[in-house]
Amino acid sequence: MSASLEKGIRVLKEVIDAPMASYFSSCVHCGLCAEACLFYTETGDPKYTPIHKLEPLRRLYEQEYTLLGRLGKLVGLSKPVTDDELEEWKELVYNSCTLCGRCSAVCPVGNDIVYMVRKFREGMSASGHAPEGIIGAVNRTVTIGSPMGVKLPAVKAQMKHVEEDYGLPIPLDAEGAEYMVMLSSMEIINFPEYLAAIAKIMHQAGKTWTLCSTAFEATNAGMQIGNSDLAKLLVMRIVDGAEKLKVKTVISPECGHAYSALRWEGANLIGRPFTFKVQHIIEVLGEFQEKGLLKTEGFETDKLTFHDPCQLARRGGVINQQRNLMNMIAKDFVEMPDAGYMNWCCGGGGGASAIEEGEELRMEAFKKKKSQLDAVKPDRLVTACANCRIVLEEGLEHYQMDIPVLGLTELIAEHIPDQTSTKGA
Amino acid sequence: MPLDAIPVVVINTSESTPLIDSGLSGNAPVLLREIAELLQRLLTSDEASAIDLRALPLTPADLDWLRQALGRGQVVATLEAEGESTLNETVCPGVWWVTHHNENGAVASEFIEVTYVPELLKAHPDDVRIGLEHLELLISDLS
Amino acid sequence: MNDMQFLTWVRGTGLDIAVSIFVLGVLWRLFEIYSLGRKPDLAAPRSTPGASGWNTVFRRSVPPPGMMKRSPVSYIGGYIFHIGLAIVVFLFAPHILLVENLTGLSWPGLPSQFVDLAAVVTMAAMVVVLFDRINKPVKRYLSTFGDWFTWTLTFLPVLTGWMAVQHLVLPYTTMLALHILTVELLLIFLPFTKLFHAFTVFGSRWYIGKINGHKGVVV
Amino acid sequence: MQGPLIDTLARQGVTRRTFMKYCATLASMMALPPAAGRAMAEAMAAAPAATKRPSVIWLPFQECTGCTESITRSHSPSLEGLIFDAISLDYQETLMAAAGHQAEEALHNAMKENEGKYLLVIDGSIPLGLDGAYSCIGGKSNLESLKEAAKGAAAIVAMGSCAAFGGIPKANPNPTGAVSVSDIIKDKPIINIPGCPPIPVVMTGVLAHFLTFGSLPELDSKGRPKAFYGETIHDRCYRRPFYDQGKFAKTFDDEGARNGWCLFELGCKGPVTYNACATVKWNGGTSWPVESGHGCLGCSEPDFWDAGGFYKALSMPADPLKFASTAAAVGAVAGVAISFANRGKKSAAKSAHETTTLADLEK
Repeated sequence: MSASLEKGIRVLKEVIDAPMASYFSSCVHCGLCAEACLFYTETGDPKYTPIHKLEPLRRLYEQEYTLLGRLGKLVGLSKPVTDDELEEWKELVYNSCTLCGRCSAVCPVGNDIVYMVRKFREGMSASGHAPEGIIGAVNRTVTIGSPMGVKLPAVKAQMKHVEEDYGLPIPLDAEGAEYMVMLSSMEIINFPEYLAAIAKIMHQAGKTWTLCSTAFEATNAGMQIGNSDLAKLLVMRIVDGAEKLKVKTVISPECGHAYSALRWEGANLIGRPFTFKVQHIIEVLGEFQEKGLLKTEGFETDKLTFHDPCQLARRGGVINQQRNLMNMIAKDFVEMPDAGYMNWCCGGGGGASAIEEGEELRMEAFKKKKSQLDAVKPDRLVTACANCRIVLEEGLEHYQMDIPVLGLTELIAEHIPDQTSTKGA
Repeated sequence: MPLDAIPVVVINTSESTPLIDSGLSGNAPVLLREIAELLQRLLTSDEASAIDLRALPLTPADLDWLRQALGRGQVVATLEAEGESTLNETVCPGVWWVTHHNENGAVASEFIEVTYVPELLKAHPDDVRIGLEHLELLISDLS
Repeated sequence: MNDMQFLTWVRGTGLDIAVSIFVLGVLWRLFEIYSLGRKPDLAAPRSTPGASGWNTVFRRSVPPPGMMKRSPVSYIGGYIFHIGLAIVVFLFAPHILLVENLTGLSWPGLPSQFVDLAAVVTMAAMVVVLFDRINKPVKRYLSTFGDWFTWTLTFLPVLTGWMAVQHLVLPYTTMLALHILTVELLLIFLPFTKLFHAFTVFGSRWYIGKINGHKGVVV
Repeated sequence: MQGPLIDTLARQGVTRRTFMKYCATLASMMALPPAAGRAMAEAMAAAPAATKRPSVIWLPFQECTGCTESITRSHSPSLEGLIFDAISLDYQETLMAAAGHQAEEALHNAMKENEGKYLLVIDGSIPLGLDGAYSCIGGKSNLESLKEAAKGAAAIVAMGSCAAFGGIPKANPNPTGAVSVSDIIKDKPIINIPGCPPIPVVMTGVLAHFLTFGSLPELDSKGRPKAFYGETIHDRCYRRPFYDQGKFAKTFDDEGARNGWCLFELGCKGPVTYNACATVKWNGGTSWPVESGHGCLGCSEPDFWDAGGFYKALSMPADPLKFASTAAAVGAVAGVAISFANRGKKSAAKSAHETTTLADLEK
């Protein structure tokens, strides 16, 4: 119970750096970032303009780190940042921002707005202005081990099911395995097919792999709320697990933010480079496909389209692999407008889906996805992020659109020939 | 060496140069209209007037053009007074081109006068009186 | 003060002051901004062709897919007035003469009729983007005093310069002096307003290109 | 056209026609309408006889005698002499025969006899440095002489740029502390006739005006007769059409210079200089600086010597990079100082960091 404005401001003073100073000095108020943000395009409310979401941070930067800003504050021209103001900005920094990074992709002067929102959240959380929903998720992740409250026994039960159903072993804590597979709690509860798919794929590729009993949960609510200390705590569990099992590669599951947290923030959070590699499952599949380790049979014949998770594509640089994989198993794969690097967010990333009071806005913003889908009218929608999947399903239901949503890994696994029988024979 | 031999104004005289390079500013043709108006005034209200050519932005080429346009009339008068002055009627009767030179021969002032006879040509009664005295003296010498 | 003294002042003392404040301000601001530094990125880098700081410095001059359609006035108006300004500032013969006098550097200029046209087109584009700023809810919402002020600061030198060349309204001397004066105001305020993006735009683009390039993302 | 002066002239063999011609030319030079020439002739012809001529006292201060040279070399000396005949030049060091105590006596007598009525002509600036020791006449500093002579003057003519505006002696760094007449004298009408040197006919024009109309001519905001200083050199320049067409000589020996194009880019100050050179010309109307191929220096304007260089086009700045290196150094120092302060602040924030725990997320 010790969050305070003072603490928030001190944290912000820590995270303000040269890129941010350069960005704030470059903004010409052209408003193009608004055109890239689905919360603006779907509501038409200018307060959702991405750069405006950083207004208190900009003022703080100027007041703390520029001479004129200091003078301005001294003579009262520039108002100090207050608790009330930050509380007002909570909606803008969390509810209406999914850290999708589309604004950063279009800014003509090159301002990395999402980079700054991520840093602003450090101060927002330290000053007690993070939304209850995300605080709850952080709480569960830290204390129980997963944002949805999933514990190891539940994972073990899943493992047992899969082993029984598919006849493939699910290794746990196997030291020296090449791959350590992470899960997101949504996969454990909602999409158990994922674990089976991994088992089939690894088996076909002939790779050794394992789950880790102390680090099976990949999602990082600490990063979503924007608190590096807590995010570090969660990353450390994975690092400890991977180093204990001496694995070569840790596979981030179909979860966008888990990937960003582990792959790009992880080493920076713990303050040293990792001793292992981090790959998203789609990257692993792409590599297997390229090396001929992934063989599929048969094709889906209905019309499929792919929703690029922001953290995987725009923020993570994985864009071609999912397309090659789709073409491997689908005859009628169509692209939505803006697909790939400029794809529109599902509207629930960056922790937004955990904010109950933000649901109405999320559904409003989903009109963007609806229009993308309306443009191609697919029979089914494939993606590679469990959170996207949940948000997409909610949105589709809200707009009464009958389009099932699938995970790419499971879809690939469905086309892998049954190996237990061949092995047995 | 006479002063005029020193080339103080350099104007391109080559024949093939276009209008601009010939040194014309385009200000001269406008003057013709003004002169016509002054002539009209002379006829209707008997009012004489003058245009000070030095007060206008005219290039030497402009003056040449104007001189050529107005042409030479029947009357050519020369006044010897601290340098030569010429008072020439142009082809338009009533329009006079008056040029005053100083003792060095340089142009001191230049006017276009619109009048029946330039004031300067008329003899002043006082001067006429002096002339009469002179004549009477001559006559008395005769007798 | 008569117009001659005015001109003498603006091209003497006034310009000394303006250039000094400009040079001082630019250096001060650049140090102020870039000395804040940033932490090294410890994540294992992924290299992708075209993902680098330098690439982005250039790539960001082209609108990303779909954006031109969403905000044509910003892009087209922006292009025209930035390019127009560059033509007027750097390719007008007297300006080149000025740079040559100061630095000895010289380059060929454009015919003055063309520069004249560029100035008119630039002003037209600036007026259009100004109306866009007034009309568009987002731009109006973001606009502060600084936006109107810097627009005026940028517009006036073009207007007065054009009027001086065209001999409009005021005598050449006075208009020329006003032109130089408005340029001085522009120089004085540039380092301390959003106009400083003329410098930081390169740093910002480089940073975003570098930060994302580390992840192998071509931004 | 009758009166004592014209009678005098007639006796000297000057006809009325000659006088009318002179007045027409003078009016033209003064940019008066042609009709004014006649009025001038009528009035001057009636100027008072030699016995009641107005007294003129001419004091030279910190000067080069160029102004006197200019006046005495006016283009029609006999006629202009006539104008001077209409006045009584009671003290002019360069021209007068008397010297020493005799001259001083003449000066004092003239001042006493014509108190409140004489015209005081000054050429040269007044040095104020070292209590005026830079220029003294008969042991008196110029400042003292001026104050003394100005007391009884009806009006003062400041002849030349030095007397009018301080001129070359006042040029940066102004070692003698030179000032103009109008900097010292505040309670008398002052007519400035600037120029380095001024056009002689301006002086006679002012006198003619004084004799014709009984008053001083109309003055501009810098105290100069509007008739001669009403328009810029540029406005009356015969090369002006080339300026308007954008045709400029780029060097003194290029095609443009040979074609007589505008000298603006070669540093001509014509556009900002008010004087009558373009119409009156010099050396008996022979030529004038621009006609001889050189740009106007702007000598009839205040501080022309320090106006940024004679050969720099008006559009060129004087020397804007003068302080650039100093400014760069100050900017860099300021920047570095701010950087240190910022870094200090940042590391202070860092060292004060308390690791956030779950409990710290709530207020």
